[in-house]
Amino acid sequence: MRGTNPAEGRAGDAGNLGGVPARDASAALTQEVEIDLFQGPFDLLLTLLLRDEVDLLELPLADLVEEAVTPATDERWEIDAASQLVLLLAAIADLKGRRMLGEEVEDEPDADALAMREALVGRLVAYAPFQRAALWLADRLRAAERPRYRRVPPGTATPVPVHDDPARLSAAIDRMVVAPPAPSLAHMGVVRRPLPELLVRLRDSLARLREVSFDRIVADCDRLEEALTLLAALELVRRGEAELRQDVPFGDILITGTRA
Amino acid sequence: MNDLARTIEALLFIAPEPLEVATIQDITGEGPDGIAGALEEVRGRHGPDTGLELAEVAGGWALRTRGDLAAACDALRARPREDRLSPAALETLAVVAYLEPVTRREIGRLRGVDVDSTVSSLLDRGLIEEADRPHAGPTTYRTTTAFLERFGLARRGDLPTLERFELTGPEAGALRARLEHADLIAEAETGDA
Amino acid sequence: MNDLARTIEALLFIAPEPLEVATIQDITGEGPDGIAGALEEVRGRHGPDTGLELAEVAGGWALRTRGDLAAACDALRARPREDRLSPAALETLAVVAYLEPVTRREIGRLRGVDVDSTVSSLLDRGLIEEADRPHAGPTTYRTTTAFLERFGLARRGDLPTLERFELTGPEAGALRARLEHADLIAEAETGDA
Repeated sequence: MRGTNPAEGRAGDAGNLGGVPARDASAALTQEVEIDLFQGPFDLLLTLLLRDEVDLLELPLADLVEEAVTPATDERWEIDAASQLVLLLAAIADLKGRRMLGEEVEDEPDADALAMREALVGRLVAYAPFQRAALWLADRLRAAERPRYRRVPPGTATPVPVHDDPARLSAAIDRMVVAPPAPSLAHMGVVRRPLPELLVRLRDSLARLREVSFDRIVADCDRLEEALTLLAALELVRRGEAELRQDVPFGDILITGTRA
Repeated sequence: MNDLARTIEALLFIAPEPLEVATIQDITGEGPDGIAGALEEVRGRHGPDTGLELAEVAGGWALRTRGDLAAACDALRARPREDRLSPAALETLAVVAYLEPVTRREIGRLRGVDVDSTVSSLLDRGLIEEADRPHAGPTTYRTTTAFLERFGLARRGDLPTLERFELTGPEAGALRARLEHADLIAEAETGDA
Repeated sequence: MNDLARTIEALLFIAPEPLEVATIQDITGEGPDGIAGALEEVRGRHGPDTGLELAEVAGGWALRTRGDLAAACDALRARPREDRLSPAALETLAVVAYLEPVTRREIGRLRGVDVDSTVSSLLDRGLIEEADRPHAGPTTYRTTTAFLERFGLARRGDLPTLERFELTGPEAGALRARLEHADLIAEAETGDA
């Protein structure tokens, strides 16, 4: 154990087994921990976590557990202290788990929600000029609706046939039917697609269809690709771009885009 | 000019035919004397040194261009009316010309977009028309005589050959199949159906 | 008025749509400078105390009645039915007008909603149209001459700069604050989700 236990001397007799000083319940809370994100007593870490001053999602849970439960060579576990510590760690794990699943745990929005809000602000700020331009257009429309134009009565203008070049017709239809490129065989033999590519593919599908069946998109994938596609879908959920729905256990997963 | 004269001038300007004093009375609520005075004012504003004149024609009053400017007016009228075909209209017209008779749906599938407004505008301009329906299927469209005139074509189907397909007019069925195939591929590729 | 100005006035009077300077050049054989001067003369003759005005609309010049006389004009000639544009339609038009040529997807991304039906209705009304397709890319849209006419714009791009409409720092701040507020309310409402 790298941390020192300032409460060591206060250890009670109740759990004192075999003459080695044991840690009591309060000792578990004041125990120093040293992990990437934080260095200090365990109870301070808890307070910071609850106030969201330390990002729970960033918290290396495994490191924390290791730090907290690896006993110093000269210490034995006092049963109450140990169970309280386990309870605390379990609570933190539960909290983190729920955060990762996007559940609201407290009133404070999590980092993802804040990022989404910031993105929304950005979008609204970018769009605001067009909304104002629309108001300007509406004003303009009201003003322009007033004057009246003279319409030459039919028959006064001699109809003159317009001449057009028939080559424009063939050019027009030609434009529509650009010969499709020869099918590419580049993907043959490539076993897996990189995650970014799957992300792009999934996004494109969502932009087109709003709702995509997972079974359908992985229909021609091997297991590895299927797993990667699921990861890509989860990544989109994490970024707030999609939602997953599975109506029946082990049934098809429907991926719905959350962006219009 | 007073407001009555201004109003009468505006009415004369937009009237499709000579304007009767009774009509002016109805609209302005003014008596014949007031109207006569206002008409004099309008006449005064459009004197021989201007391009217009007020004339009493067929029991009514009309603003018209002055006689000495007839040549320029005729030159404007003799000009082909500006009737630019938008790219969308041209593509739609091309589809109808090569594949007629063709339904809206078929045109839409080929163009990959909704074509209702384009088809309507081509119908309005008289470049396409509804073809006879043999049985109660969906409406099909074909090009009109006005279309043939406009493009200087001798008869229906007398269209430029499509180099890309090495096809001539009568083989439109094969072309149709290939077009639809190309369309589906394009759809799958761009994902912008 | 000199003969050129008189001729141009007569042409403006009979033209069925805004008259382009190029057309006037063709007919009169006059250069752009002379035509610009003559147009000024025509404009001067139809001042605010008359029933008419000269306006630059949709890339051309048009004589038209003054706005304050609209009621009398409508009493004479039934107006085409009112065609109200929804805020969504106006915003979409604004996006197209400023960014043309622009794809549906780009419009949708900016507006943050699906724009298919709005775009279709603007197409149907002839206010936007498909722009030329570069080559098998997605369809892009641009505003039409009808749009310019309807909004009384002299030409494409005759719009205030978009910068003029941008939010100021404090306005963007207020927007952010409103959104945070809305966020908290939504959270309070959903409760212990």
